[in-house]
Amino acid sequence: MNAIIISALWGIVMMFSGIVSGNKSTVRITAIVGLLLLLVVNWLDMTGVHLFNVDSHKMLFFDTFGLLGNCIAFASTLLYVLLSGRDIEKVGVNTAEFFALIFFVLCGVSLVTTFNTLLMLFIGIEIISIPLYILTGADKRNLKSNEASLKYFLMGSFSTGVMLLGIALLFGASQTGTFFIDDLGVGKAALSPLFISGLLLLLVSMGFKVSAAPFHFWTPDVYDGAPTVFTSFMATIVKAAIFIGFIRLFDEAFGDSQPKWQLFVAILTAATLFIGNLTAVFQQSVKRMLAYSSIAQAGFMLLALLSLNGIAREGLILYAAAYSLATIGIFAILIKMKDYTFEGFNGLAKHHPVLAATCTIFLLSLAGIPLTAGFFAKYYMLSAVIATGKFLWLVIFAVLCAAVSVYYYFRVIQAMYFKEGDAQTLDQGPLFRGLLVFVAALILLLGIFPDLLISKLYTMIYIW
Amino acid sequence: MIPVLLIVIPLVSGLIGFFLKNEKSARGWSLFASLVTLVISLWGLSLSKGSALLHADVEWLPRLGSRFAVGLDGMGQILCLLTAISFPIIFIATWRDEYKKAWNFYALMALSQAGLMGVFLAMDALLFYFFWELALIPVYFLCSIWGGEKRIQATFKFFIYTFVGSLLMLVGIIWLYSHTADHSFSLKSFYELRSRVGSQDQMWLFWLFFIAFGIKMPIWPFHTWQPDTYEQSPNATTMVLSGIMVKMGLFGVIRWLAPVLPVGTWAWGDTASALCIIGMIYASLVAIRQDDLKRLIAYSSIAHIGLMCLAIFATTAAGLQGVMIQMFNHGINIIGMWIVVDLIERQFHTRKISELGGLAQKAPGLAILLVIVALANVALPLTNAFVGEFLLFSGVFSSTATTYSAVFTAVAGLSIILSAVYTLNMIQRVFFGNTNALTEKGTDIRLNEKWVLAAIVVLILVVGIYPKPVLDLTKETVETILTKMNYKL
Amino acid sequence: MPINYYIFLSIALFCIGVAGVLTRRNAIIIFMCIELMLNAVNLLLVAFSKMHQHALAVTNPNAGIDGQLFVFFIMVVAAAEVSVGLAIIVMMYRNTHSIDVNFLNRLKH
Amino acid sequence: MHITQILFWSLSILALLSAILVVVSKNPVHSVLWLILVFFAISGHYILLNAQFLAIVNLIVYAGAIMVLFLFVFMLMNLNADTEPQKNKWLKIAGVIAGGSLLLVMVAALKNADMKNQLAEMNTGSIGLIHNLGMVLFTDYVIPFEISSVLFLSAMVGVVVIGKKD
Amino acid sequence: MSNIVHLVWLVPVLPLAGFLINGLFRNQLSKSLTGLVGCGVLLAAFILSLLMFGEVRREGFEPVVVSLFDFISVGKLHIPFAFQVDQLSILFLLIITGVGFLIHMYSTAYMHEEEAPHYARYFSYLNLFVFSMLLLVLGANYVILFIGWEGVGLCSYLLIGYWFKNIDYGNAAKKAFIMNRIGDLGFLIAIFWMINQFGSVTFGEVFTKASTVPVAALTGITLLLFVGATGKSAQIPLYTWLPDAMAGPTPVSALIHAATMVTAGIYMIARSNILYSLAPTTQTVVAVIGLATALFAATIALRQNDIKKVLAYSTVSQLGYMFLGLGAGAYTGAVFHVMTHAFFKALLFLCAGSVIHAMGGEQDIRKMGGLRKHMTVTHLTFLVGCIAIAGIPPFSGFFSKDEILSAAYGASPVYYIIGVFTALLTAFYMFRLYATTFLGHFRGTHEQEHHLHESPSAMTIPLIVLALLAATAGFLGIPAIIAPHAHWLEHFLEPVFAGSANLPAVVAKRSAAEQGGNMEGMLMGISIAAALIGSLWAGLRFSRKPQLEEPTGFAAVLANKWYVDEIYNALIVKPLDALAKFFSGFVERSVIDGIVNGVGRLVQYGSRQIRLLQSGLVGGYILLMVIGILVLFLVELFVKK
Repeated sequence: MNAIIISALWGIVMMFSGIVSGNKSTVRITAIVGLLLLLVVNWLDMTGVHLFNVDSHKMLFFDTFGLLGNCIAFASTLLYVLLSGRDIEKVGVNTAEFFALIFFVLCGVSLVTTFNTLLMLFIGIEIISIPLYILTGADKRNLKSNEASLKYFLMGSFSTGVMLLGIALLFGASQTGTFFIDDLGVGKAALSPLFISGLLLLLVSMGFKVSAAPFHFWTPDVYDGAPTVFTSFMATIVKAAIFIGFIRLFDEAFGDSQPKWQLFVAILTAATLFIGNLTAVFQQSVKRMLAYSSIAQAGFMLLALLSLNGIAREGLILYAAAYSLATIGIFAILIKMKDYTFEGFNGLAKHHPVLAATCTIFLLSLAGIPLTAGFFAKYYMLSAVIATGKFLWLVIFAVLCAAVSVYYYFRVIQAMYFKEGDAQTLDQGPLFRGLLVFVAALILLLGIFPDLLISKLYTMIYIW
Repeated sequence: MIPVLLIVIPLVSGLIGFFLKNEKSARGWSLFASLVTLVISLWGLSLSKGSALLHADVEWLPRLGSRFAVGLDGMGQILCLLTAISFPIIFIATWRDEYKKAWNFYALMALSQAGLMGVFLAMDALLFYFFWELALIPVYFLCSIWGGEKRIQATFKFFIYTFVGSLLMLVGIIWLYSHTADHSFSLKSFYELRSRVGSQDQMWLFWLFFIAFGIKMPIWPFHTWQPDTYEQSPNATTMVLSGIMVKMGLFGVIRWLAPVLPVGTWAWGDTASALCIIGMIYASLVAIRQDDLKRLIAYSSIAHIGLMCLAIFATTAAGLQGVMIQMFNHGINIIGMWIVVDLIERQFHTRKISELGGLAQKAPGLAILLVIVALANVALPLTNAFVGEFLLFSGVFSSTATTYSAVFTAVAGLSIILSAVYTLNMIQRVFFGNTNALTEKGTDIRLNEKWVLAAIVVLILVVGIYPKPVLDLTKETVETILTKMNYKL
Repeated sequence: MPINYYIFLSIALFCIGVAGVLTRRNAIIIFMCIELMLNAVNLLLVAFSKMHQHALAVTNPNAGIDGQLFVFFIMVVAAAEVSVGLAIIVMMYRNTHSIDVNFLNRLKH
Repeated sequence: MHITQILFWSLSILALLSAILVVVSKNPVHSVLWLILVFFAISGHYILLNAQFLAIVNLIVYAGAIMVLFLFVFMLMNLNADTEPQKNKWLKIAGVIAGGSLLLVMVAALKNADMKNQLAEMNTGSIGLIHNLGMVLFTDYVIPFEISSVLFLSAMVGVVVIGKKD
Repeated sequence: MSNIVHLVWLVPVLPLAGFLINGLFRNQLSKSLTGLVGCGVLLAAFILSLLMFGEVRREGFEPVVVSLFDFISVGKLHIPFAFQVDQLSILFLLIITGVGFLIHMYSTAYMHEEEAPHYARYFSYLNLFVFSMLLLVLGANYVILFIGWEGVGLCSYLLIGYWFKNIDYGNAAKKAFIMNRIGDLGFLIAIFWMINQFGSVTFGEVFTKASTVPVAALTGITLLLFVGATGKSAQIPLYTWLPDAMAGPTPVSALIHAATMVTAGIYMIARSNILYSLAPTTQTVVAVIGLATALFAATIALRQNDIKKVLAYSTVSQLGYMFLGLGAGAYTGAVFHVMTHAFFKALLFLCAGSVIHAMGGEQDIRKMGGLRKHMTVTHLTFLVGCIAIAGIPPFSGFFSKDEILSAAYGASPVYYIIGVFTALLTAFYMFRLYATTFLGHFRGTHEQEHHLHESPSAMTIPLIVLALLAATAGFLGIPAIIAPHAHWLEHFLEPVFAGSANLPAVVAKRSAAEQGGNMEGMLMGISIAAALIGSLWAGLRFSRKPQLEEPTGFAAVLANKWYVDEIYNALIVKPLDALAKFFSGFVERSVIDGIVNGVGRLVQYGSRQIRLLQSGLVGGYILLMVIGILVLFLVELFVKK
């Protein structure tokens, strides 16, 4: 609860901070303060200190899984603002509003991670989506930005419709006429065709939000068209959060009827991995390549959904962390590049060794090479599926796709280290580089001692 | 204690090396570090088998049931010794090679050494996989940055190829892990699996591992990355690749495949052996046609590795013993060959056999040393390789794992003849005959190179004449592995 | 009324909406079709709420009321969406003087 | 045939027909009007189902506010029939087919739902009354109610960001 | 005095030392010093062997095994690095060191034109060769024997290719090495088989267990061993390398390709006589192959005009004789012939060497003739050699050859008839050679004639010594028919061959031979007659009009060695090369690598196609989404879970 309220309030604070002081950096500082505050209060929540005791009538349920998801979301947002805050200012004049929207999104995020009824899920997702439509179109003069936001909006609202139909059908199926996720599938309800249809429609709409094939088509265009800073935000924090919601929903509501839907998830996963990795191979622009790679990564995260077990839950948190860290880092570097194509990276190592080195670590992490967090993330996903004893074909397929992913990630490394050229970058301060190094170090640390994060989870998640 | 040192010293020295920003000091530093490593591994040799110093086991990932467990058994000893010896030799032999940003080069070399050591020392599957990859990454950069003109494609192919293999292996490892009694990656619990995993599962699991190792060795038909990579990568790296890295595959089969999945190994033994033999003959024949020295040696190496792999599947004491000693010998010999190639290339800037000739007149010293190394390559008696191949072949012949042992021996034996053919061709066309315009101004090798080669020759002869110590080193390992391999469901 | 009628009715409306989304190129019309889909859902929800009430009236007088409240929230959200959506469309119209969804087609492949 | 049934059928047919017309009518303004008609039909259904509050809100919010907004936009852009370029007809057909088959599939999926006996109770029951709805809304549903303010807030901010000239 | 035998390890070590000294300090040592070292070590070795011989010849001497260290020991298999001294090995020891010493001495003069480093290289190789040869004969088990076996192969490679600037010589060397390798493979497999059968490769154990293993296994092992022998001792089908090996310096041909190395095969089979006697099939094969080789090589030798080539083929033919002897069970005879052959063939080669030396490198006998006037010693010694090889009593060749022939008759009259015919041919071509070279009048250029001279004493002394041996060595083995119990050699070697001699089958055969004892005189007469006819006919004919015209018809076939090399080329070398070309050119590039790269290309192609789904049109996207939903529902409806 703390996080939800504080984020909402701080959103308003941000709105006014713009009016109070024209100075953009103060706005940014305020945002950073707000994020720190969010982290603290969220942590307090985890430790059982509730600043506001509001009776949510079981509409929200605060378990460690969700709160940890919040933690990761807030922490990565903090990193994101620290790394790319200045670039947000560059997008348009309404910096304060952008930050405000970001905070509203965070509010939605904390709803999605802790919802207990479909209503809250719906509202949360809408609170996330609507600001994102705006942020996508934030670069008003840029036609690409317009196009992206239009596409995003139309398809987003379409998927909302689908989701609502699903919810309605589930409501119809439920015995007691309720939206509480833990009463949905009980009793005869689970047998009704309404139930399974509703489930499928929810799967589709949630799949749309996490860009699972064949509902991923918005992703490349939107990520490509949106201002890069906001792409970074969408691709990491939002996606990770919605995934947590996704897992939560299917675990609580449909956990018992897993055999009914496992096959569908398997199909979606395979399709996502296939399309994401394969399409990324041919891209010429790194930004668009990253969009497709985010689809591919989503495919891996879907493996956690496929096999809803302890390993999967831990793994998802780790994956979210690893993926967010690496992607935020790469986008932070990408923003600094003058040319987003692969050629734009040629010879980066010569001129900006630090950027190149850290970028390499991020890419290795995304590719899942050992010694980086990405390896353990992927490792967990694989072992989660293997633990179920089924879908071995999917595991093999997944690793083959991972091998394909190496192809396009390493194209960047090759460009930076082995190709001749002079990569043009915008100026970046020592602080920026320091932060990059910090993030890289974090990734390596998680890659060598994932227990730092996991063993805590372990204890927590199994209480839940 | 010692295993940790063997990993940490190269690792740290490498990391430091990145910041030395000066060619000379970097070179000296890495040579010094590698010598220290050598001393450590010799110290390890001097200790008795039971010594506590030979093992280390630290908490690493308790949640995953994976520990930082490293240890030196017989096989580890011999392979670590090989690694430890090779690097100083390589550094000295290529002392005069020029690299841009040399400090990075030497640092990466040291890192790859750390990775290799780790692979040979790991007593924990996950750790093993870690080092398996860790050894790959530096080599990838070494080849792609300092390699030949087609380096990027060639090395990338190599990387993807091996990466696919290792990912399959990862799947296998995880599967096995999820079936261990105590959910642990430790070698011990993996060895207990052979009774818990049904023969059906062992059948397909075998390939998950064997493909990974087969690509690394490489076994026909997974070999095509190798000649290109050797050809393109800088000589020092080629030495590491062919001298030590290919042993990772064999090592993997001996430690992580055959004893863990004995039934699968048994069932697929003939198929795998057939691949090995095809590879031997095939590679030898291809080698005959090669004009580039590096490619020739690459293919000859494929043939030799095939023989070793064949002997593993024979599951005989002699065969395994032969593999152990031959892994060492092959490493030494082929590094010797590469050194010669390196010298030739540095002098004449070509590796084309057709462009060389008559070197024996200009560089008698080089010629003599090469001839000895080459003779070791064709396993002439009183060279180290003879002992190895003798054991390998006798192991294969007396194998009870297959019904075709005699056929295998006979067909594989043809490679002995073929190896003589291409090796002598090479010697003759490079060193004998008359000099041409290019080799006219050739000179004999310098002292340091002469001493390095001499050291290699001495190793070759000593092991060839008195192999007993080396054989005794691995006796126990062989017996334990053998008992595990002979397990039946 | 048997609930099936409502189910089929609203699904029919929903699918008409979908068909509209697929067949038109005018952004606003598409958007309207989406609204149509939402209304279909609303109708369904109300019908279900009544169904639940009918079924559970004895135990709980307020049974099924959640359905109607959900409809209320859907309307809320729809209103918000409309405002944003129209804003976006207007913005696009400003830049391109067209509301043809296929007019802007820079992002592809 | 009972009066409510007659109403039900007529309203349903009205809703469907006008919905189809929304889709097919060339002139956007016309389709807006047809859509309003759909809303009226649906409100009628609400009344049949004794959900007066929703019926009213539906009319006010949708038919009243939202549709007017749409109309405004149309006026703003003064678009008329032939401004919309024709989509190539294959895509049109594909769309229709897709929609139709979606209908088919869902009907197929739901037809054998054993709900023959399940009835949607007509023009009785009190839950649809504003009093009960209000009670529940401001007790159990207070959280979502408050939260949706955030939604509006963000929408507002967004519209400002997008809409205002700079 | 028994300790002297335990010093046996010194015998090989001495030449090894010589090799190291000459090899490492080849740039420092002066020629004379090099020669001194080279010969010195051999002389020392020879004296040592003599001392040991004195020890060994005493009655009731038991074979001594001197084990130096554990070479390979794995599991149950133990292969010590051990030497065995018994009558057989001591005999070979004497031949090798003795003849070896003479040839070293000869070489000091013959190779005098070489400059110092190469001179030293030559001697170091020669010493290395002697070392490996000694390993071969001293080894107490098959592995050590094999080490020597391959060692001598290497040395012959090095020495044939001694003049490495000449590519043809290099090729000859390569050919020699590879052909030997083929044989060696057989040998190796035989060893593995032995390890499998006997669990050991030590002579003692193997021979004692021999009678316990099935005959089939023995046959296999012995045949494989024999394959090894055909390679090393130049028998059909692996003989073609030997004539080419004449590329090497003449003393080398004398030492390696006449006196010692090529007889390794005979030594090995004689050493494992028990195995062979237990495998009659193999014995037949050995006999037939030997006989065939003898005849075949003899026919080729008839029309060769290169003085060394003639000798080379005669060597092949004589080796054939020895195998015939082994096949017929006359191990003593074979060894006897090895010894005598070592003397007279070495003599002949050295003479040829001195002729070539005098002719300034000319080897074609058609350009010689009438040399007897110019080089007396060479001429006389060569004549002795010819008589000896032709088998005319009382020279050594007669005795050894006769022993083999009579044994052959014991085995089967056919052997005998062909053998005698071959003997006739031998006499014929040897005297053709002698006559064309030394009789008649000189046919070379003028300055050659002016340059003609007798060789220095360093070369003539060995000739004379060898001539004496060739003339007299025969009396070591006087047949029983002439003087009973005078066959010293048989008596001496008895303990070695006792094992096989007492096998029931062999005993029976011998008794049968005793029945036909009276035949022996007649047989001897026939062979003498054959030898005389052949030699006189050839001598008289070619002394008057030597054969200068190019051969035609069948003669051409002979002159071209039955085109065997060409046939091998067409049947083995070419196809293999084609196969290699096919592999490296097509399979490697197109098939295997093609598949690997193909996968990569497939991915890229797929990527290029799939990205077209991303049409950029919202309608299309939503359409695809709807289709996705449809698919899910269809799966739900129709896929039974």
